Amino acid sequence: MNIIIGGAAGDGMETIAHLLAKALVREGYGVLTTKDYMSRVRGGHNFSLLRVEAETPRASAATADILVALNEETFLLHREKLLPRGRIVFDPELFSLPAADDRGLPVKLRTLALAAGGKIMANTVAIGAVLSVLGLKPAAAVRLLAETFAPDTAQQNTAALLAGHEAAAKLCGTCFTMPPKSFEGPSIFLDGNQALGLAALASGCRFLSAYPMTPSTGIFSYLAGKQAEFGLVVEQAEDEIAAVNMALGASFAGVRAMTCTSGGGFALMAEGLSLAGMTETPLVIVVGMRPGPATGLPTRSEQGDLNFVLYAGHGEFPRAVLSATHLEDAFYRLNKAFDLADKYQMPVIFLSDQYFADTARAIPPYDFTRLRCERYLAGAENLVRPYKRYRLTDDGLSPRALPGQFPEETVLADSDEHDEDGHIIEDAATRGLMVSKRLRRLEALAAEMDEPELYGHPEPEILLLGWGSTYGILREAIETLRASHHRAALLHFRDLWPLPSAMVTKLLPLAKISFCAENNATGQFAGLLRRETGLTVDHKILRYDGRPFDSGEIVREVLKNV
Amino acid sequence: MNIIIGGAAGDGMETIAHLLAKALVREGYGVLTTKDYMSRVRGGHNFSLLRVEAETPRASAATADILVALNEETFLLHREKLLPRGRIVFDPELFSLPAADDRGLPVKLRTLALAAGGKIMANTVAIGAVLSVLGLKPAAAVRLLAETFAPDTAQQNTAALLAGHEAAAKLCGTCFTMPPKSFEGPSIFLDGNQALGLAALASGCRFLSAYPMTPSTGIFSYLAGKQAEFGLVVEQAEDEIAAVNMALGASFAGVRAMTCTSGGGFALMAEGLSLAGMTETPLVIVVGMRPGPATGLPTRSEQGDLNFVLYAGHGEFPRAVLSATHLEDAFYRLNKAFDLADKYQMPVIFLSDQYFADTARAIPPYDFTRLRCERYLAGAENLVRPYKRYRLTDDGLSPRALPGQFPEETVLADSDEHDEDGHIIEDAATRGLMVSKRLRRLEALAAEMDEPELYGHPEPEILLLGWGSTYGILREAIETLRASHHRAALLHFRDLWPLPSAMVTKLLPLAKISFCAENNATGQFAGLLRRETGLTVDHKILRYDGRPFDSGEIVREVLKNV
Amino acid sequence: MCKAADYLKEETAWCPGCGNFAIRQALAEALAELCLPPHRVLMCSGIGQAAKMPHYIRVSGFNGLHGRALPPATGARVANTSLTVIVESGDGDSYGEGGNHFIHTVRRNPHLAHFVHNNQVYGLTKGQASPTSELGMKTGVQTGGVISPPLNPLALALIMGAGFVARCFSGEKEHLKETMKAALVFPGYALVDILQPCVTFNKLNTYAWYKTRVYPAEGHNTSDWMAALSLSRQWGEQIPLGIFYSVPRPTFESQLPALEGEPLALRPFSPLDVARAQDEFR
Amino acid sequence: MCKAADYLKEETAWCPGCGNFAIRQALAEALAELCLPPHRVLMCSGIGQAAKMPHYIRVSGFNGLHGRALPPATGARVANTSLTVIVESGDGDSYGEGGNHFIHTVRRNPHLAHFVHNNQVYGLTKGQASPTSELGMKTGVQTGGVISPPLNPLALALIMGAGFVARCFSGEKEHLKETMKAALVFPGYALVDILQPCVTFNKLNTYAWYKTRVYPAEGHNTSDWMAALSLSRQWGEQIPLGIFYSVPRPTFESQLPALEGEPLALRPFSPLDVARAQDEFR
Ligand SMILES: Cc1ncc(C[n+]2csc(CCOP(=O)(O)OP(=O)(O)O)c2C)c(N)n1
Ligand SMILES: Cc1ncc(C[n+]2csc(CCOP(=O)(O)OP(=O)(O)O)c2C)c(N)n1
Ligand code: SF4
Ligand code: SF4
Ligand SMILES: [Mg+2]
Ligand SMILES: [Mg+2]
Repeated sequence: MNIIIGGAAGDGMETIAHLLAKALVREGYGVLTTKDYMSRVRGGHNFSLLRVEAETPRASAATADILVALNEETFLLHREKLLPRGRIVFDPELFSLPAADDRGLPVKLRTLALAAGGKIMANTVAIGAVLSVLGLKPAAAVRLLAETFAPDTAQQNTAALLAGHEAAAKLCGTCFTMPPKSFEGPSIFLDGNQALGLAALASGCRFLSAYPMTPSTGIFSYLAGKQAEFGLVVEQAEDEIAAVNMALGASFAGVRAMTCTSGGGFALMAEGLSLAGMTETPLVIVVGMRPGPATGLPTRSEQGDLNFVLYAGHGEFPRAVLSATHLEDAFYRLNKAFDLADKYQMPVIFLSDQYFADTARAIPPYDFTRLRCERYLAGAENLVRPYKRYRLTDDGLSPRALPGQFPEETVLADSDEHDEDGHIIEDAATRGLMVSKRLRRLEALAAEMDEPELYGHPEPEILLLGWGSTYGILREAIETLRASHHRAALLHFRDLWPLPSAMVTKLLPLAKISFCAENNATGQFAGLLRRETGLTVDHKILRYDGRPFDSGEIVREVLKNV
Repeated sequence: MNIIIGGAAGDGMETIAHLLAKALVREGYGVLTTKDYMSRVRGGHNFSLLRVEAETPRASAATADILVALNEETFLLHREKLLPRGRIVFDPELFSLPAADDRGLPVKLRTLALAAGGKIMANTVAIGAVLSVLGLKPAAAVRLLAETFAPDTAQQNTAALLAGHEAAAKLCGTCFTMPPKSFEGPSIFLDGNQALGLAALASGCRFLSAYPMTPSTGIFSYLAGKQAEFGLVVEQAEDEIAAVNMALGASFAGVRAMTCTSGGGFALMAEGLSLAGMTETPLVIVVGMRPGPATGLPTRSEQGDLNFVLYAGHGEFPRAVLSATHLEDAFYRLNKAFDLADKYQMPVIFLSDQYFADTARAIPPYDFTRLRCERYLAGAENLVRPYKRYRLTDDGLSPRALPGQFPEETVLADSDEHDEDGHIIEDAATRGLMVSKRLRRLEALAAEMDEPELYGHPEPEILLLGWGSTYGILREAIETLRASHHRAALLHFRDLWPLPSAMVTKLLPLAKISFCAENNATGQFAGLLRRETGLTVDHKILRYDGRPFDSGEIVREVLKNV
Repeated sequence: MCKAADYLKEETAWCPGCGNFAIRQALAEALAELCLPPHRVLMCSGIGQAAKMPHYIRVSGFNGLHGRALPPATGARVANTSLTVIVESGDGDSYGEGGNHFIHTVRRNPHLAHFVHNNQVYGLTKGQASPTSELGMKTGVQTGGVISPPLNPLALALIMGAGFVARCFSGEKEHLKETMKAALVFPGYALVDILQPCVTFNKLNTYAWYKTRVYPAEGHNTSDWMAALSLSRQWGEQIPLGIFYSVPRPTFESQLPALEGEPLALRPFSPLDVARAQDEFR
Repeated sequence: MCKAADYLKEETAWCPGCGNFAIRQALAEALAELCLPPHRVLMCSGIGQAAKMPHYIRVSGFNGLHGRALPPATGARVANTSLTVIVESGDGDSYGEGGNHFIHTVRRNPHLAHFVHNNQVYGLTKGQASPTSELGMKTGVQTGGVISPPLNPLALALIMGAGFVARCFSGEKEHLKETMKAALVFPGYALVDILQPCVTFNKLNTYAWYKTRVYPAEGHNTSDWMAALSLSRQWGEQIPLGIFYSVPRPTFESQLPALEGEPLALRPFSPLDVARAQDEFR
């Protein structure tokens, strides 16, 4: 069951989509929503896609069963996607459908909203109408309204919802039969940014300094809302340079700290990243990618910053790069980012993107007992005195103490090349020792990288490579291919650097044909793979118009070449 | 003939080395000087290496014939390098040599300087002494003093010089026989930064905005000194972000503009680089590399920022990366950078490093008729109206007009994704067209890249790869290898991106063994080569202690493996 | 002869009722009254709602990065002194991300008019506090309310040595237009901080809030720096509007010997002209 | 009990005669007189001659990037309010590269003492102009002399709302030491701008130049903002020294509810403590 809800920015599509989705989740369905919105606050055209299945879907569909058109433009832009047996919820007082189109379900959204207390509630009316069309009772949604709004507002909205439900019921009773419910147990419904915010909170992040930038602002505001209750500090910095340097200061002084931004803000953090590398200060940076260069398409998605985060910052220093593939995994993976940052005393970059950030799904609740929160700090019992921040060790890891932690032991971090004490040096010998000390940490780090997930045939002839947020879409493509008896599999990377290459080195040479699908124009991951392993993928499937892949186009590209 | 001149910062080694070198150049010798200095203004230990041959040498030597020790530390640090038949010029009133060391030439530098007018001229006394030791007349040096200083100071310095000459003459007459002079015609003597400054000036650069940062400051101050005479503007920006954005504004409005910095400053320019990419604004950025990460070793050398400049900036956009290999080439290559920036309307990064910047050599004068200075601007004759800054064309190049150039035709550059007019767009189709338009320019650009220079055997068994400022040193290593009958060659890259790969693709598979020598710890160029061609070099020779290679160590590494 | 309508173009993407509309209109009228040829006006902007202006006014434009409107404007003035340069920017753009450029551009004093749409909020990114947001203002990020006192852009500009400092209100369009004209012709850096209601995100500083507070600073001597400072520091129940200070000092451009004569961008050049520069290395 | 010598370490790399020596000595004495335990003092610095201080004073240190001393200092205060935080920086570091952090840190008002070694020049990079260099000063880059008027850090800090603003001279060590002590204990952001001769590169503002000009601002009321502003703007023949302003306002830390109680860095934590946070998504 697929629903498109569209209108102008400010019409409140987000609210409709969210309330509707959550009501369906509460009913026990598996729900996914994605957002497509413009970089403006009012007007233009925004829409949400809502997909409802027995099991929570992993990608939205290319066609729709229901179109909620809050204005005529929405109808014009999306009517092609609506199936012949589909239905259009619209306000007949706003526009009318062409005579030939018999899919309309005219509901006087505005008039009914006004009657319920204000035209702002037109979208609540629409929710009611959709629920009715789906043959569902309004009860779950009404409960949600009560939880969301103050009593007065909730009451008005309830009236609006019921009015919509009733009006639509008159038009077609149950137009659709819902899929069966098979979702087990209680579930949570949240989007990528919320999952990352929750993961940071649960990983003991005590300080977030950031500067607003789409699509990462959701993490920022999520955590801001938790400050008082959970004892953390969220500060809006004057710019991204301050953001990263504040986080470094906080981390050095002893709390888990992070910053979040998009590519443009990350560009301003490149110098600070290098500082984290030199001072061996733990730091987590979430980069929510959007199409560049420069301002680009601020509210769209791309995987265009992989190379940039791999090599950003002057000089050579180790870092880890992890990515968000899907909600079930990303929560634990961001926790892993915090763990690695502390354990290896280095910056860890977590790559997300607008598609991941703004896609919400119903999933089983997270298991907080799986989270790690060790700080890996020097203990009084084994402290070698005098304390030296950069003591040379076999694995390159120097015991980390905090300023103020041990009486009489000062802790000095330095951005210049330094000796074990942290003091400036210029001699060649110490320089050499310190460079290799820093880089040596890569060895143990590499062993912590998760190999990519293999989904599909264990000995694939058709090997599809992917990374990051395309996971759900590519998985669906593999399902389609396997359904037509292809020996196909997806090898999907979530830990990106140091590149875990055992599986791909085994599988790629055995495959008849290989593809790498990326949301960028130059095939950055394929390039990384070749640099690291010498392996060349046969075909790149690239999309760079700011929109997510559609699994159908992946399947078509694959079939064109096999 | 090799001379080491060492002392504390502030002792004026630079002045000695420069005056001495220039005097020798005027005499008709081929001279090279390099600098090794600390990140401090007074004290510590700095030294210069001066090498004099018939033909200008391409690298300094590992041993010395003459050691000018302005303090005892210099003697202690460098006595090992001094050949048994070498000579030490020192001030016996400052320290004394061990009884066993009979290489001393004690000259009372300070006392003689005082007598000539002030102890500050101790280094001028030392120059006189060295000239005498070399069996040279003081005339050329005296003329230089007259050109350099005001009459009074010149006269005092001349007295000091002559006193030194005389004192040394008493000690050993002619201690050394100079090599023959074979240098043809008049020559110029300058260092890398001066060559780049001169190239920028001669390329019509009319605006430089920068923020001081070693080792690029020499370019900055060189050009600053030319402002009034040659009609250009040099502005010290409040930070590197302003520097790059000012340069972009100036370039957009119609002058050739550039900025220069080191890795840390470049990190702050990454966002502006991306802006240049999106707005298709010509820009030249000279990055003088020094060892990182962070502040690192501010006055030393490294080739550690190759990957960073290749991928810096969010999003995907084309750029060119060229490098400084040696003085004879770099002058014309920076001119090429300006040409490419204008022709392809994109940022061009020119990679230099401290070693290149601070090495001075005597070379034939530059041929200014070889320089290109075409602006590639739209002309009134072929202007398509209405003017559109980002008109879609086959080669991706849109005719470039300047604001104010054509009556009624406004020119709009935009950092958001845009249409041909430069207006913000968000639709997928235009986005796709603009991404490929921008990237399409890479094709023609790639054809402009110079293949690497092959030096040595045309069908090498031993293939040594290098890039940038190591040229002279690697070339010397090849000479040594060939002298011992190895079929060895150097394939040295100067244009780095788009990577010109025809020759290496041909030669590398034919070689028995290959090496890539880089001044960094991770073999960045070798990685790039593999990413672009799939070719793997057999061995990496890496040095990352901030010091240049010595050709001997390259030879040893090679021989260890063949 | 010149008409305001000729300077307007494209549909805007602002919210209905936004204060930016009046600013745009005032600007078009100011340009028309000065009859500046559109192709010779260069509008530099950053990113934000205000910074979209180059898409809505028909002049040449360089719509750069968030916070970075002033540096390219300065560079452009160096390249071509025959261009009239305008910087259109928001309070976040100019005083937050771009704060360092703001203070140093004031010192540098290039001839450009800097129009800041000060809505005391981050509009485009949906309502976070800006450096000029009032204490206590709650937002999605400042969930406990703003705790850092607002930055006073006019006082700051005065302290940094600005020659022209004015405050306007988008609801007083005539005054705004006249002030813009004065800023455009002022020889040097000219700051016009324009109070601009953001009807969507700023529920504190609304049209009504401003309307009841603003008043014209009449009879004020615009060459009295202390008086200007004191006007600029008035805020709260009474907010004065007007040109607080207008005293030219040497511009950046006028102190650069290379800029005497024809604009740099228009001068012919040949590498041979500078061949003599290598003589010093002989 | 505490001795200044205990706070000194390592050889310095400054030029003989540099004003930084006296600043270092004054700081060691101030720390000793306040008897602050070295490991609980955190000195943040940028890059420059002044910024080398963490290598020469025995306290904990974070020697970060050029221009970026204030943000890590703020972050460190959030992480651990039991640390005494000092920022040691140069005029280029604090007012040039770091200008934006300067103005916004003043607004934010974290409890830290900001000591700026104002030698009116870029020392470490060999003598270019800094934002405080005098008009007309010639350097290797400002070959025609400085053309932008110097930035007045004290006036700027006052305008931005600083609670503590002082000017010292490295040649008046006792006064410097006492002022440092006052800044260290002041609850909030405290700026001490220290006139510091750079004997190598600044041939204009020499010891003698300062010596003949500086005088103690006596009988001044440190809670009179206007008087403070006017003192801060005195420059030229007569340069007042002293604490010009000292009036606390709520600090950044005191307004953050999460910071009540034990320092953040010392609080135990388990992911299970926050498991309830996911309930809102059910
Ligand atoms: C480096 C960078 N950081 C953040 C952003 C996101 N961003 C775009 S506009 C904006 C704030 C706009 O506020 P303001 O300048 O006040 O303009 P307004 O929208 O209120 O007119 C931000 C934070 C960006 N584009 N670039
Ligand atoms: C991003 C960056 N840009 C430039 C530099 C080079 N740099 C180091 S110190 C310095 C200026 C120092 O001046 P100031 O802060 O006044 O300190 P001083 O040496 O005078 O004490 C500069 C420009 C740098 N390290 N990092
Ligand atoms: S969000 Fe505010 S500033 Fe932006 S267009 Fe809407 S009303 Fe105007
Ligand atoms: S250069 Fe100036 S500031 Fe730096 S140490 Fe020398 S005298 Fe001091
Ligand atoms: Mg704003
Ligand atoms: Mg200084």
